[in-house]
Amino acid sequence: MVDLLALTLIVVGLFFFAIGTLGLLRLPDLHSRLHALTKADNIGLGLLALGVVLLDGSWQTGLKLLLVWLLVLFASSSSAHAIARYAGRRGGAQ
Amino acid sequence: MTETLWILFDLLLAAMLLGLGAAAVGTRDLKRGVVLFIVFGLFMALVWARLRAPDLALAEAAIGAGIAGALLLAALRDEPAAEVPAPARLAVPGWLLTLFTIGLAVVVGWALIDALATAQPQRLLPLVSAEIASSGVSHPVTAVLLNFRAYDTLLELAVVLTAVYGIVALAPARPGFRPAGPVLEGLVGWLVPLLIVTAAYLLWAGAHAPGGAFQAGATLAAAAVLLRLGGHPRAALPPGTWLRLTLVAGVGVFLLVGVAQLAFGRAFLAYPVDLAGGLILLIEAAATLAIAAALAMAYLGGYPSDWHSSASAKQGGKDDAG
Amino acid sequence: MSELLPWIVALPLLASLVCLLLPSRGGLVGVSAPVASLVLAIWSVPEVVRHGGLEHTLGGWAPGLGIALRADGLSVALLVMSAAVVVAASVYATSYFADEARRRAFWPLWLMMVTALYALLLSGDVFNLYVTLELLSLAAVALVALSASRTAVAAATRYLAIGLLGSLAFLLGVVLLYGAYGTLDIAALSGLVESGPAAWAALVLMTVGLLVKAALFPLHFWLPGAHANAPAPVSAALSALVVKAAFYLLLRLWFDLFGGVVSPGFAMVLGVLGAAAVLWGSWQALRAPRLKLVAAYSTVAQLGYLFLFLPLLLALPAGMARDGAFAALVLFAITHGFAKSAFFLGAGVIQQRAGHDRIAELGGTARALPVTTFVLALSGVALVGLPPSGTFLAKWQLLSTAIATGQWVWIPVVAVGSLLAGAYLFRLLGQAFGPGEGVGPVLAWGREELPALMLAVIATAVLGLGASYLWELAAIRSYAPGVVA
Amino acid sequence: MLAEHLIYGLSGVGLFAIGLRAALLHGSLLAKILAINVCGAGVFLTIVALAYQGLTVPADPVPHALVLTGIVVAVSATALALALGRRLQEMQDE
Repeated sequence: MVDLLALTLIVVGLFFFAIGTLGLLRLPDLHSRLHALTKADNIGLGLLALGVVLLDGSWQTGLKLLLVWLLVLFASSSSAHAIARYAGRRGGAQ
Repeated sequence: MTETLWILFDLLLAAMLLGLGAAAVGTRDLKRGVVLFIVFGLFMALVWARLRAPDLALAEAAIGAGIAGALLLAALRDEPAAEVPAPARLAVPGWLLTLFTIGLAVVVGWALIDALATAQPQRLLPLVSAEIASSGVSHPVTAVLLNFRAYDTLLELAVVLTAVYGIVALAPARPGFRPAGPVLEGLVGWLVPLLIVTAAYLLWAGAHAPGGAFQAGATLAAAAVLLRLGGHPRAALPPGTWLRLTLVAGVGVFLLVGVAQLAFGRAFLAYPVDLAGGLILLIEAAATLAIAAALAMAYLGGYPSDWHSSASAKQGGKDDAG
Repeated sequence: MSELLPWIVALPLLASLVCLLLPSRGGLVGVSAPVASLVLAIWSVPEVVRHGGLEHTLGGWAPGLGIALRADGLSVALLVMSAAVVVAASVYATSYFADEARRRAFWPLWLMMVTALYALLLSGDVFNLYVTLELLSLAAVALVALSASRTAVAAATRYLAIGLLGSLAFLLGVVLLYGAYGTLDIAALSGLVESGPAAWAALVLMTVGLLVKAALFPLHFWLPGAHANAPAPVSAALSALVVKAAFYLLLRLWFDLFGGVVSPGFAMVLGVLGAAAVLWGSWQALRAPRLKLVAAYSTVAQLGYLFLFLPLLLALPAGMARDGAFAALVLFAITHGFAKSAFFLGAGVIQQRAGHDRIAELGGTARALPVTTFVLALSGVALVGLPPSGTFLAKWQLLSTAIATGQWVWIPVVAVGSLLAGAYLFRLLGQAFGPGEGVGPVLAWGREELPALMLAVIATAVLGLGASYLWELAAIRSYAPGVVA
Repeated sequence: MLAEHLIYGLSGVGLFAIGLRAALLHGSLLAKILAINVCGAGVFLTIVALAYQGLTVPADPVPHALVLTGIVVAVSATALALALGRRLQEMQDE
């Protein structure tokens, strides 16, 4: 039962990754691409991590993965901001 | 069933790796090539993890993809440099070269299969397991690196130092970046201490778990790269003489420990069993700082402003990041 | 007395660190460490003779799990030659660099290159050899770039790229060896290696990797640029020692590690390439417009002679005759080391006095710099192979072996090569003794001209007359299966 | 012989060939540096594949140590090559 839930979470997480990647490839301009990529990937990673924690079952792993997720959130939002700012300085997104 | 799944997974991973490698070197657009190369490095780290080589996974992510990636991106930034045509150019047609490399791959692959078929698959593993108790550490890779084959590692640290010698002999450091905005500044403020703690952990963990001086040094160097990106042109490298001392510390401490054994009538680098653990930690600590400083210097791309006037620099060092 | 071996490597490495920390003491440290290493290297010769080879197990771990430093006749002979050339070039270098920053950058790199060289000659482990090869090429590349001219930096870049590819080919060979035999120790491998795809592929990969570094025709294309544009003491070491180190390693592989695998056919291929190198290198040297370029192309040719020995050695059965030919090969390599370094140091003196080294404008050099002109002539004698130089004896042995084994084809190659060498030498001397303004009124003595003179005298007189000792020394082969001291 | 030995060992040889071809073919220095790095990664992959002993058994640590050394050597060489390239570029501008 737990395994089924975990697998579902992982699959849904992967689906979000796929959506994010699709957005990166198909969306027209930089800002919407960034938007799609960071949002979808952060949710995807969170679901994936949750699924793995359920499979593993130990709270230590859970804590580590939570920290990893927070770090990635933090880094990806900052780098998205940096990219957007750079694009803004260069005169609009292409 | 699981067997087949694993093989499918392995085939997929290997195909991704080959595809990324070919794409990274096949593209005419260097920017794309560098980015693909960094992704290639991350896949390499996955492969190391798959092959039960966690030390390499850590090292590849930190050094192969991380620091090497940062160096390549910095080189792209002084853009025209990327377009320098190298003077050596082979005067053979491309198809002949392709044919030659395919032939080479087939022959070497055949030789590899032959080697695998005849070899005893454990190779040096039993020897390492038999002697690890007297190496001073319990993690086998660290035992090989810092005890059984310590001489390799000594010369490897010398290679790192030589690269720094060469870099500082060529040119002054690149100019720094303009100060970053508050968001990046905040990220730097959080990440740099985190990286320093992580490096210390990796260094300490190396004795009994994956980790060690190279991973720790690269992590510290990543902190330096981040600081430079955040607008600190020196990347927290210590001033003057302290910088020189940090750079030579890796080889220096290693060499002095090795030579001291000769003075006590033992072989070069033959640490006594009861001191081995402590000596290895000492050597690794010095190596961590030296590697971090060397990689940070490589990222600067040349000598810092006070390099040639270092004899007078005696003020205390703020060498928090290397 | 096996502790001698780690000290020989450790001293220059330590000195390199000291030179970085105390840049103003560079010259003092940079000369005394090589002198100390030379003393230790000479000291190790009787030890090797007495014990039939030396072995130092690093870390006290048996080779296999650990790494061994080893010295036999071949390695100590090259070690003593290298150490002597390094001392002379170091003394010369103390007065070479006018620019303070470059002088300070030179010493740490120079001592690092010396460390790598000695480590390579003493290493008994194939992976460790890869590390020493990389250390050697990185240090050598950075030293070439010290010249700071655009040509030099471009040559250094090309040298680095091609050197890295060579090292990787070598490393892939190492991987195959480890895969098939489960050890990296040369002595152990030489007892295990058997003919088969893995051994053949490893042999070819490692050989080709080293041929790039030893600059055998047609893989020599990087050499003239790098050797002719480096600072003079660096050129001397590159031409006399660094390419020789790769050749040493090749001998080690062919006659110890792969002793049972190498085939006369493969050796014949290398012999033919060597013959092409002799002819092409000598011809290019004859046409080269600059003194240092002559020296660099002459190196391409002289390396070719070394490769001519390979098919001859494989045609001889193991025993006295083979040992004799092997000793002649070692004598050739050593004589070239002394002669070529002397030539480059002499060329450096002329270049610094005259501000250029264009051959057409060398008129009057003989009057302005009689000692240096004498050095060029003496080392030229050794390069051509006139008596009483070591090269003369070695070529004599080469020819008589060629006759004894029926490989007549090498004889015209040696003859034409020697004639061309004579021609390029007399072209230089003819210009130098010719009339002209003279390149300068100063009689440069001491630190600049004496080291080169010493090297040239050793090449022409000492080696030729004292060669019999070398015959005894070269026969000591501690790497051969079952003979580990 | 395990399937992993073949899959990853031969992939390593393939990467070596891909890198070698590109290194001999490309004119630009940076492209050459990338190619040499891919070439080296292939060699490293081959020897680590040999060290693998199975999913649940520890691997032979010696190749891991060798490759760790190799990675550090590779990054040092890359750093020096990039510095040379930059100097070359500056000299071209002068």
